[in-house]
Amino acid sequence: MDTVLTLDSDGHLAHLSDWSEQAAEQLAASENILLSDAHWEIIYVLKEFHQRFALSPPMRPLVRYVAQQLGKEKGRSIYLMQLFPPSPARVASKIAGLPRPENCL
Amino acid sequence: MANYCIKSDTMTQRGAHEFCLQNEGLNANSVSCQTIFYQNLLEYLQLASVKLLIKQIANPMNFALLILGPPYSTQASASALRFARAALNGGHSIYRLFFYHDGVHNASAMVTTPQDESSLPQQWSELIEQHQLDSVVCIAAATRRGVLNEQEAKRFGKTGGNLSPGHEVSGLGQLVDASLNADRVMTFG
Amino acid sequence: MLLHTVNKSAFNSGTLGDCLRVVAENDAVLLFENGVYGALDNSHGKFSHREHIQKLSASGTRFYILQADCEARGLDASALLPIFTMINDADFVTLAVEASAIQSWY
Amino acid sequence: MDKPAIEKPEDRAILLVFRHAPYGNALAREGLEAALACGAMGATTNVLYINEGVWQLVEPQDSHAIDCKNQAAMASALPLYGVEAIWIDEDSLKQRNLTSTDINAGKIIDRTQVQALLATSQAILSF
Repeated sequence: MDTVLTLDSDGHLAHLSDWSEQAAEQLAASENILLSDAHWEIIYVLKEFHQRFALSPPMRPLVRYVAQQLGKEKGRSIYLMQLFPPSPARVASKIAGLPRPENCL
Repeated sequence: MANYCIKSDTMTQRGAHEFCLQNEGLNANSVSCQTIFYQNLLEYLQLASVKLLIKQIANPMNFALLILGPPYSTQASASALRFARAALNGGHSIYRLFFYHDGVHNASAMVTTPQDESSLPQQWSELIEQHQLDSVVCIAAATRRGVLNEQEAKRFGKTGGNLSPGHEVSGLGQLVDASLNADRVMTFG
Repeated sequence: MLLHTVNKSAFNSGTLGDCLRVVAENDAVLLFENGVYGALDNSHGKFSHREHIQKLSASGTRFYILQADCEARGLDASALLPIFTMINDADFVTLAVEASAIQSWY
Repeated sequence: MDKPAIEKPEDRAILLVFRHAPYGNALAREGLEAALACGAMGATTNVLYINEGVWQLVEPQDSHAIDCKNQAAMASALPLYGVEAIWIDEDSLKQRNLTSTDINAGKIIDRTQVQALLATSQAILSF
């Protein structure tokens, strides 16, 4: 059974500490995404990015970082687009329980 | 006799010409508050049979101003305002005002001053209105400091927006764009 | 040519010194706001940048000071290093136009 | 967030000059965010750490207790955002008795190189 998550008006977690793998599945469902191993791999890379740089990455740095961590095949925007449509940086950070990338770009 | 400045489309035409019109039978409201394309302007003036005084500026520049200082706490905002006025009076254009860091407080409509002192946020709004300037307040910096437009206020569940007229809230991309496309970038911190 | 602007007083900030250290021969330096105190002729010791300014001036750097900020603070032109040219807001704009870029030291 | 790179004039570079220490005020943090935005949008970007700004690069930093984001950690993301040209003023390091082993990134340049960097930049954003 789904736990009730507190979300902000954009559907991101209001409290990042609420994140769990179960929460991620719920957040993914709200984006019509069923999480596969390929998704989880990216989600954990994103969490690591946030842990390491204290930032929620927009597309370009995300692609670069995925390429560094998981190899060039996966570090491509088309690959991320297939997993987290329509806007991988926004959708994936939501599911990974990162702050909403600031509207700065 | 009032002078009205009309700019060509500064967004697409670099080094835009500035025109000074002498106010002869010209409806001030119809020209002072909108940007008119160079071509359309000439056609319009022909139709209106207005005597046109064109002042060609030797070296017209498009300035971008990055304003980091809050109103009153430091002089930075007042200095930037004086610079902007002097640039416009000298026939130059302002590509964009970008309010960032504590500068976002210059866009707060809540700022209130005694009758014998001028309100910097109000003066900025008036300058923006008068010259139809592009003014951007960084959304991230402003949100952190409690300067929000109606839409953002609603989104974050706050009681109401407090953004002064004339400003737009947008991202740092607008600063990057201004840095790449304005002729000169000035920081006022 | 770069335009450097300095708006902090030399008496409580290293900003003017930081600026002068990297100013190049054909650059221009404008003191405004509290920066105008850095142009005083009679300052002494660690607060005085007179020698540095004179040396730079001799090699071609131009020095300006904003009139409105001097007047507001009661600084008379006679109290300032003669190297400084007093300018108004319109001249400030002209300097920015002439410069390839503007570095603001604050 | 996923906007394509903007159009830009050829050979136009943005220089961000970081002159303030981290944490004491938001200039360091917000300057860095501006640099990250420049990089993320594909602008040719240079970053110069000079004067008090060099403290931003000192490692290790642990800003947990003062409830701030780790400035050095954020700065280390610059290359991922496409900002590779990171310069540090040598004199500023010396004045503070810092050496290359105290800082986490960038290339140390002397006064003449700082002057050249300023002279060749068309847009300077000072933080």
